[in-house]
Amino acid sequence: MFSKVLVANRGEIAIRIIRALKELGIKSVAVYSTADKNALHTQLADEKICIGSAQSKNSYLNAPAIISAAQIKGADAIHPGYGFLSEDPGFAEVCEEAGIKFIGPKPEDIELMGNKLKAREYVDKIGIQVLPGTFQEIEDEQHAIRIAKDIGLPLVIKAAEGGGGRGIKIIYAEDQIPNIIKIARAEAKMAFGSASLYIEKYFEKVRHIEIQIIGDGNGNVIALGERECSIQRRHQKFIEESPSIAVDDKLRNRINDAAVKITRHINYRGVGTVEFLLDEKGRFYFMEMNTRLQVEHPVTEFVTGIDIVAEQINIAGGQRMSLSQKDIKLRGHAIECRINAEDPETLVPSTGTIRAYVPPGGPWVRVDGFAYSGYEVSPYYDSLIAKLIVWAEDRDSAIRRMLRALDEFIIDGIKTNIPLHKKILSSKEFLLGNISTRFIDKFV
Amino acid sequence: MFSKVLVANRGEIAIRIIRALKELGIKSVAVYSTADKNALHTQLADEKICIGSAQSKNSYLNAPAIISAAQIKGADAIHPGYGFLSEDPGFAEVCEEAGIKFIGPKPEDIELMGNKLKAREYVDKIGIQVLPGTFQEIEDEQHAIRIAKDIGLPLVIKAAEGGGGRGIKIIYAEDQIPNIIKIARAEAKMAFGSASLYIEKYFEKVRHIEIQIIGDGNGNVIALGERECSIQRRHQKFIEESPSIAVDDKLRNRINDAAVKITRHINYRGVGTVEFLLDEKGRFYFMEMNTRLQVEHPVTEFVTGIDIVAEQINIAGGQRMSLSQKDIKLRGHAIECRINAEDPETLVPSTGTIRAYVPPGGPWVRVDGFAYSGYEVSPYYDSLIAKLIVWAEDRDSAIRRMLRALDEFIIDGIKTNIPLHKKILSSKEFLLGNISTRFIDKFV
Amino acid sequence: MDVNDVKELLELIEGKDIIEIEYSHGDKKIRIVRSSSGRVKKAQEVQQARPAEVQPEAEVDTTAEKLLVSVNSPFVGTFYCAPSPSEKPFVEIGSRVKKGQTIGIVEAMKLMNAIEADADGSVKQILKKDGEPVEFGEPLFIIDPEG
Amino acid sequence: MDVNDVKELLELIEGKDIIEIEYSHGDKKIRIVRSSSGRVKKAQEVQQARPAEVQPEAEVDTTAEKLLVSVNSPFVGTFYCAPSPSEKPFVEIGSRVKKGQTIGIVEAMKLMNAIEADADGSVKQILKKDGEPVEFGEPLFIIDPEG
Repeated sequence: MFSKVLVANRGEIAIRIIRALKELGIKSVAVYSTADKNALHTQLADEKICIGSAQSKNSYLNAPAIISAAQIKGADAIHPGYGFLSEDPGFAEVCEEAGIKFIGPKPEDIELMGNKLKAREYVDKIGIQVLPGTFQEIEDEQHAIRIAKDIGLPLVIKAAEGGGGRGIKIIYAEDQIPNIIKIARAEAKMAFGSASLYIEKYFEKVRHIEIQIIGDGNGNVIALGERECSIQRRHQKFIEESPSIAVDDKLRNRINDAAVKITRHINYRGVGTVEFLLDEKGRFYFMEMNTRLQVEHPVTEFVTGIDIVAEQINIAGGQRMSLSQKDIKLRGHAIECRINAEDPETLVPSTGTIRAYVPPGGPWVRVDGFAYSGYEVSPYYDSLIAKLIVWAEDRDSAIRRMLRALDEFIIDGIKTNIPLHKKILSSKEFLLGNISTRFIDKFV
Repeated sequence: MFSKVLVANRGEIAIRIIRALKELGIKSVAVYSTADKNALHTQLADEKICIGSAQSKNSYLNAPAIISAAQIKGADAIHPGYGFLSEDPGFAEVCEEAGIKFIGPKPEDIELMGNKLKAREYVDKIGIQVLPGTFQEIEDEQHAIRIAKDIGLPLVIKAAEGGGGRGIKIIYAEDQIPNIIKIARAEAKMAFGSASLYIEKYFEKVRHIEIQIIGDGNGNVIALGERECSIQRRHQKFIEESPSIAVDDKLRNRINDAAVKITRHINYRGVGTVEFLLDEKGRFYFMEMNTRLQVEHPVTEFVTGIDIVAEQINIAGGQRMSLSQKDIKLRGHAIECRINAEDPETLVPSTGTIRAYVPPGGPWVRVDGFAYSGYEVSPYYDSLIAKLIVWAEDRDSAIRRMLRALDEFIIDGIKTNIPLHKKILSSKEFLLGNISTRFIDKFV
Repeated sequence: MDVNDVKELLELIEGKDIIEIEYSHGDKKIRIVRSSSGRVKKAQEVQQARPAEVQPEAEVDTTAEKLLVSVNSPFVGTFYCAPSPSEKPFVEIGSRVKKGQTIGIVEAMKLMNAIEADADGSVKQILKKDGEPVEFGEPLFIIDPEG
Repeated sequence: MDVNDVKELLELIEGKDIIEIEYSHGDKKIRIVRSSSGRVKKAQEVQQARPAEVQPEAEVDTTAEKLLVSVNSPFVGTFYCAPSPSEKPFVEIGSRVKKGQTIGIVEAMKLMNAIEADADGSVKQILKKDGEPVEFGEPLFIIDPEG
């Protein structure tokens, strides 16, 4: 097992990983940018090291600085968290070349799933239904129009190297195609370094259902059940829960099996999430796979009792999986609200000093955050400042518990999306579970 | 079900109850003394009312003020929490006479168990082993000496109307008896209003094992397994866990059964705790029963997944028990540390303003507290400022998680017992589970 | 003189109704300006203020030239201004009262607790209506000892 | 009195309802003006204390009469004072340097990054030992431009 791990991330996920390392008796090294000098993750780690200036590209995305930091700190592994370098196969490779274990999947698996087109092709080949759409990248406008005629409107245009809900454009009319292709190409090039685009059928009334899986690279892959992440805003997840109100035991087994089949085939090592869309008739379609720890992993932890981050670290450290599929039993219901520092109306990130920060507490309430009274929210990084997760015996109780916890949560000095969370969670539609990926539109 | 409940308590337990009420959709009324004007429980409740001055006898122990407050606020029930008026059968009666539901057991059950001598007699009669000792109160010194000769030294002298570890004197030599009896009588008279004393055998190396029970007053009583509370300081519980390392399934069933037998016989209504001492040979002896919610109820909540406070309120509201014994399955391991505002060396309560208060968070960490940055710890009430509870799949992991959480906990400006908790939890003896009620002596 | 002096002064006025302090040395000068609204806040109240805004306590204006006496409720209960619904109020605004004289009732658990004037004087304000609930410590009457 | 005093004053009034502070030194003067609205700050605003003490950044003394120049590491890596272990150090204390002259190396991932003097002057301090790890932004040398 590792003796010292460098955590190549910031914010709540850096703290989550540092907590897991501490509990496993492994020393932790925090890296930070000059903007994060006083960040909580630097205080909780055993050691810390400044790796660059505020902008991510100079620090948290600065692979040489991170590897150099790991070397001078004597870390034997790097945990990339999510975002930043977590899905960069090149980074994973450079780590291994430098003799530092990358706590994540094999580089080739990251690469396979990182290119959404290749992933579609692979999954289709092993006989799992993918979203209707193309298996080739869009050549030009005419090509796109031909595909559109083929699969029918509405369509969604995605970046092949995108993912995580970024770089998505929806097309309702054929004459939008030329323009949107242009914009999407430019955006994809800028955001992901590749202008490669592809097209899928766009479903208006579907649920986002994803399966958490863990593989040990020794042929063992297990599924930890589903998360429903249909409540999204601008294709970003907003509220996640497990289990899904739309998934019964039989369907769960089928989706679990599909996710396991996809990952077992490549002898997947590490944690990952296979994302599906589920339609009203109970049909599910592979959308993409994230080859990393997911923001919303805590809801699965709450219902399964399994510490996903500890499992991830243990597996990277060469341990065989301690779990088998029959150990996995979902109990109760968990919900996560992503608390963002943003204006709930305009979605504009809200920066400034948090004057008072009092997180909720009490039974079955979990807060994964990194703010404190006096913390300054900087404009350099994403707006997630805390994840609020609750568990209860059933969904209705979990909703009431979440509302109670949201009520208690005091964050003064900046704007947050807490009011919007309350609005959604106290709505009748949410209570009834009549949700889809378009659900949030009526609340904003 | 109730529409509005007055919470006749303060601190963390008042907040715990207010949280449960919110989650059940019941309005809450906080009462407060002038010293608690800015206390968190007054802010979290739907309504609040000042009932008297700082000293408990003028406020939290002031039954007429509390009932009057309930009346003018239109509350249909009173939750007494623990301590204060929670085990006062007279208060329970006056509530009912005033047409306000007392969320607790029937007054006669409080009375039966409140007098420890009567309770011993009752439990002995129904065939459960009680601690060796007397069933009569001590008449005079000579009587005490006769009893001492009869059951052998060391002995413990307890107040018949005491309980909860208060008013306990240990006798190692016969010539101590006259003096200690005098002191104990005076103390008992002052603390409990009765000078009545009794004698039990004192065990040097035993564990404190208690069973959480819930009864609905309709003949249904279930046991939620044991808590081990052997780590005590001056007879006050310090660290509690569930399950106990010394209790296997077979023994658990036997102790559960004993606790259920004791309470089913009186058709017990409400939550309660039956306390036993467990010796090294696996023999257990009834010590006393607490007819109220217990400070350490969260460890049971964590391993059973049952919301004890919600059950308590529902039962008082006339609902039948929603649980049956076969639903009760312990999973994993939970530990609670009581965080007190006190000098860890001298035990002297530490008062003053908390400059910075940052509670720990993350997976399976629960904090039931009431402090915040800027809160002033007053000298009027007991020194418990937070309960830190963790859960993990097994005991070793729970210990490591607790150490991690203790490490994170920042309380600046006053002294706390966190250093002592760390010392105990990182000791080899605690890890091995070689603990007894005398365990803490070697750490202080 | 250094920054610590400024700090000390700032601490001094914290929670007080001082809105301006000037302090020179050469040839001496001290200038203190007090808030005209004159609400006095005790330092510890400021310290104890908590995460959500604290409701200001009903307070008596003690900064006026004349010293007024507030009669506060010693009980939580229901305020009555007359011995019974059919009778006249104990006092009205302007009534002359003697210290110890019953001027109202707070009922708690069916017990009628007499509220007595704390000073000789005249009733300047009656702050609660008949039948209104009152908390412990809430002001019921304002008496003007010089009135 | 220097920039740090101003900084300290600014920190002092942060979150307070102070709208004016004047502070002289020659013959002393302090003037503090508070917002007339007299809003009393909430405790939470005062409680800006960081969860744990913040390590002061390695800083160069810029308050001395002479302005010194700090050369900070632009990389996280290992500091070397000489081109190779067998060679002499680039500079020693007292060495005269020209702006742009290589005065040390920070190695990161086997790449040797030259550290250049930011100004003409003399080397006043060498803050890292040969082979010592350095963070991004850590001061390596102090150069006295007038030395």
